[in-house]
Amino acid sequence: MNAARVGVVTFPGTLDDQDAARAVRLAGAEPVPLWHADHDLKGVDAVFLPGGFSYGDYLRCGAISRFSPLMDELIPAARAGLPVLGTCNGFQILCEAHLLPGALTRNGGLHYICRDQGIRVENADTAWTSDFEAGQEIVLPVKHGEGRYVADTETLAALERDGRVVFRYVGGNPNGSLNDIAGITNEAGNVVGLMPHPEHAVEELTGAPSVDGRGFFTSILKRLVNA
Amino acid sequence: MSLDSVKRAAETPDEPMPYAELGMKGDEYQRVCDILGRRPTGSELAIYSVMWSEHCSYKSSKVHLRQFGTKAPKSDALLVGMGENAGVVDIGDGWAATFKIESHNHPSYVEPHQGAATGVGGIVRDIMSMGARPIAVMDALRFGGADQQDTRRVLPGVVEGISHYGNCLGLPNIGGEVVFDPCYIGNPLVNALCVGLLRKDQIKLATAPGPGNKVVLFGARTGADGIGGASVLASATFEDESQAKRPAVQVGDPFMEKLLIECCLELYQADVVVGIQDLGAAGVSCATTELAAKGTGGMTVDLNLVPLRDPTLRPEEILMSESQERMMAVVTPEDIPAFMAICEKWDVPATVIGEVTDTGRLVMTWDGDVIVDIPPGTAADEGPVYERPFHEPAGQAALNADGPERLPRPEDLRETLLRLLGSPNLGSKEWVTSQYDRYVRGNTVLAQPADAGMLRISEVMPGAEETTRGIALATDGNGRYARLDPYAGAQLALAEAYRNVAVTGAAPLAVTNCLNFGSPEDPEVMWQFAEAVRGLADACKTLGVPVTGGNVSFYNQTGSTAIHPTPVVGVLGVIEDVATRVRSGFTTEGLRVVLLGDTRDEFGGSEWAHVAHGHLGGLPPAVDLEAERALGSVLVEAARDGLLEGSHDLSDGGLAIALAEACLAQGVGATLSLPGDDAFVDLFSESTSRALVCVRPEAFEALAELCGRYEVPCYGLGTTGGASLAVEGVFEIPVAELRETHAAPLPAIFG
Amino acid sequence: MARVIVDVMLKPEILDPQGQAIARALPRLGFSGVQDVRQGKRFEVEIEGEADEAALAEVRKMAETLLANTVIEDFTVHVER
Amino acid sequence: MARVIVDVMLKPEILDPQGQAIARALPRLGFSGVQDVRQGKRFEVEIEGEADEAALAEVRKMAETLLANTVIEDFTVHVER
Ligand SMILES: Nc1ncnc2c1ncn2[C@@H]1O[C@H](COP(=O)(O)OP(=O)(O)O)[C@@H](O)[C@H]1O
Ligand SMILES: [Mg+2]
Repeated sequence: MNAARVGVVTFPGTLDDQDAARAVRLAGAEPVPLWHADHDLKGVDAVFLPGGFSYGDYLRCGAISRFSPLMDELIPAARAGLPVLGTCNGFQILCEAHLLPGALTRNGGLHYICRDQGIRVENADTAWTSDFEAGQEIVLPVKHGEGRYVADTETLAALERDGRVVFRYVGGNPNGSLNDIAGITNEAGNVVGLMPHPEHAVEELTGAPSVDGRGFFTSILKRLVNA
Repeated sequence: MSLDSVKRAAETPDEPMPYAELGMKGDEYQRVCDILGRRPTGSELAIYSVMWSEHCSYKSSKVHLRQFGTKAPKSDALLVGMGENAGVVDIGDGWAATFKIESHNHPSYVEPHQGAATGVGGIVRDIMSMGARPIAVMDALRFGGADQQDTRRVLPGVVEGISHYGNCLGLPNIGGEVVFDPCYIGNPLVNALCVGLLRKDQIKLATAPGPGNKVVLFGARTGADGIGGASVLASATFEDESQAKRPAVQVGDPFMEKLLIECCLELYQADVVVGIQDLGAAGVSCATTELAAKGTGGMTVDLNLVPLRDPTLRPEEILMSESQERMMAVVTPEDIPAFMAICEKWDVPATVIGEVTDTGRLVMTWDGDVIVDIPPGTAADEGPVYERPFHEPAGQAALNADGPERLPRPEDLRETLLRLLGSPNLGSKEWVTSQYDRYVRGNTVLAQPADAGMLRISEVMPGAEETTRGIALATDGNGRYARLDPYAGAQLALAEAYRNVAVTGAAPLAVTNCLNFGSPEDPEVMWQFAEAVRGLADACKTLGVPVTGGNVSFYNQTGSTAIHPTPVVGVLGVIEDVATRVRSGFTTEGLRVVLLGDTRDEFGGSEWAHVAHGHLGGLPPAVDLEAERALGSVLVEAARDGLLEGSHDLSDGGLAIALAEACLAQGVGATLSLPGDDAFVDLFSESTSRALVCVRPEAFEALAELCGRYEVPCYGLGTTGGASLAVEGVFEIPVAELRETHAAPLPAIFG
Repeated sequence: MARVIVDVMLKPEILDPQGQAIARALPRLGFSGVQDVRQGKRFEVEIEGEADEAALAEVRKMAETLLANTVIEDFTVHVER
Repeated sequence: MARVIVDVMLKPEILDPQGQAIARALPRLGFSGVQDVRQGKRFEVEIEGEADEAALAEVRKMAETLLANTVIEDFTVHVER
């Protein structure tokens, strides 16, 4: 059987693409580089939108990236069920592209923050979280200046009601996110966005003091293999 | 509008030129006239004045810095030494590392955010220009007193600038320093370090060989950044039309720099670059003269072709502009299309502005007129060299005589420890470091608060050999020690950085340095400088680590009051198998805690004297480089043999602070007893050549044996475990209390 | 050539931590009498030709799609006075 | 109560990377005819009482000390129309 192929997108200013590709590889899948300026998803089975400062994030994080040729392909594919994971800047892009509701705004503390963060997995039924248990607490790094999740009251209520809050900060909210939200999913559960960085927590030697990020990649692999 | 062409200069030999306003001395100006056989044009004067400035020509420091070469230890690792954009060392398995530290002090005082940000940007371009991929940054920072008003303006801005620029580039920040002392109040020190990796067969140099090759300027467009001096020129010499005040502040665009990094690496990969130079201080002047001087010797440049952000710029302003995020490459005509295609892919503007020649002249035109026609080497390499007078400062002997012996020593050592641990210099730097991304690129093995940053080497360059190796880096400096004795102070800075690298298990290999001093025109400052350089060069020789490059920052003074002389030293080390790295502090329960090295009664310049008494006098702790080297060997071998479970160096605040930090690393306490008979000296003396390690009980014998072999004294202090730091008969402090105390000072001041 | 201004502000119901930080700092700096501060963005867009209705409509579209995130922000467009 | 607006823009000669990133992106998004974009800040300051000369002078002082970084930025103050 061929290895599952997971696309890793590079925009101008993307920073965590090599980490994302490494995490995909360590999990046993094949990372496929995707370039923002191509109208081409290269037939991948899933897509990882990594973190960074695409276009410098000068305007709003993710605002410019979401108009790239690649996103023209990715948006309909995601709507049709392609599994997509956006972390940090990738999450911001998914929100800007309206694949996920709400928006990410300046951290409440007004500073960029890099730290190891406790997170509770609230929903273990998405394409990217099935290898976790609901209620499981994990540790992943966060590193961002604009990660405060906001949405209007109705949207928030709907997210909570439908179990679409996938991750919540525990042991302190790093950015003032509403309802301590760290990550959410779309209605179908194939598109997941979160601020923390699973790709920085897959090896003992480097990165965060945990390998809890591996669960994201084993989850998607199982799903692709069983599909 | 009249243009000061070479022709016009020849016709108007007596026209007065504003050389003094540009910081040039009369005899320097006369030398330019002698070189050219006529008066310089405005544009030529622009070039010579920046190239012969202290900053670019090292005219006051050169005669001293030579010692780094003449006293350099023999080292097979050195691939590129001083004089290039950055030194390059062989780190094994076909890999090379390039690293350098540089100051951006004054700009960071004027506009903290942009000053610090562009400091990072500048040093990163230096590393890129060697053909390397930048892989990490560090920042050594010094501010006025933590409670002084202006520190509240400068520190948050500086940290934000470094955070924004470095994070946006995707370079992990793996270490640095934050030091407070009132002597830096009007002169904060912002020293930024960058390290890069490359295949050792792919080093690039700043050279423009091959007549007919094209000169390409690429990156950001040129604006009026940092050309205060040039506007003097433009308005004083010529009928001015729009000589509005030009800004001194350079603004950085990290996004453009990130594109430049990726673009350069693809250019190197495609092998379409003959020579390359970053544009830093002195911009186009520096890049063209240096490239031409190191190449075939000649170059033509059409300045009209330089892409401008501000279309009103005059040629002499273009020559002096310090606009950021620009590079200059020399490319063969055949490779130009491929070069341009890569730039286009990365959205990086690129323009051919000239050509390499073999005429021995750098010739520039503007609107068809020749406005520069000079031998480039005279600007780049043959600047003035001063043997500035120096003598020991008047108060030096009195300062050294006023030792810490007269200070009353404390009864309550618990309180003393907490007071030191909660002081701004020894408290947690997390307020700063949590604003820096330490994870990006996924190769960070150690970062703050470890003693040194460490990176594994992997996947950065196609075609490179796989390796288990890693590199470690630390920077250190102690202005108080250097004030008491600049010769020893520089050596102590080196010794501490060396030790910080060694405690992680990496073998120290090479040195970079940033020498921050007051005015070289003050003979007392010049003495401090000369002593520091002599000390550092001597110590590098003894420790066997060559200086590969660095930077000198003079004029860090307000009125006639200079900062403490502050040599900041960066050491790079290599660990053969990065998996054997030693983590910081007490990593788990049930380990034997061992103190390596001897403790003497040494408090001159110490944190205790500073915090408890506001006292600075006497002599700094004795330097013992042989002991330092032996300690380093023990640490590196012990790590390699898997003996060490944790380690930490002893420095500011002595054993007491090292123990507290070791407990805080993983929240593991310890129960210990002291080796000596004076608990105060044991705990707070700052004797050098000491480190703390912890080992599994069964490994203790092997460690002791190893120490015996290198004649490193070794004392078992006790065992890790429990929730407090208990020192028998002295105090017991809960780790939680240590943590609270340690975490408090910076948030209390900066929010 | 004309200059069109786009002002973008967070919707009133969205918390503005930057504005709040400023509002909190003002009394410390000796400024009293300020009840609230909100911080937004101002864009100066230089367009070729005249700022006629068609041009303004174009800038409005730019604001809606790019300059503002209408999930959380409101915007106004006007020609510089 | 009155609302006073403080517009803060980078000085014209200072590089504006934010505006440049937008200006470079616009053509790709199908917007043509834009020559330049500059991005600045807009503050809405709600003050007690009327926006008389004294109040405006106070806001101007605020802008100078806190809202704008006059080393690199210019500002203007006006009452909301
Ligand atoms: N400005 C800074 N940037 C990044 N890391 C820093 C900075 N200041 C301090 N650190 C890190 O915090 C830790 C503690 O610093 P310090 O006490 O100065 O270390 P040491 O005494 O071992 O030299 C180190 O890991 C150091 O690299
Ligand atoms: Mg240390």
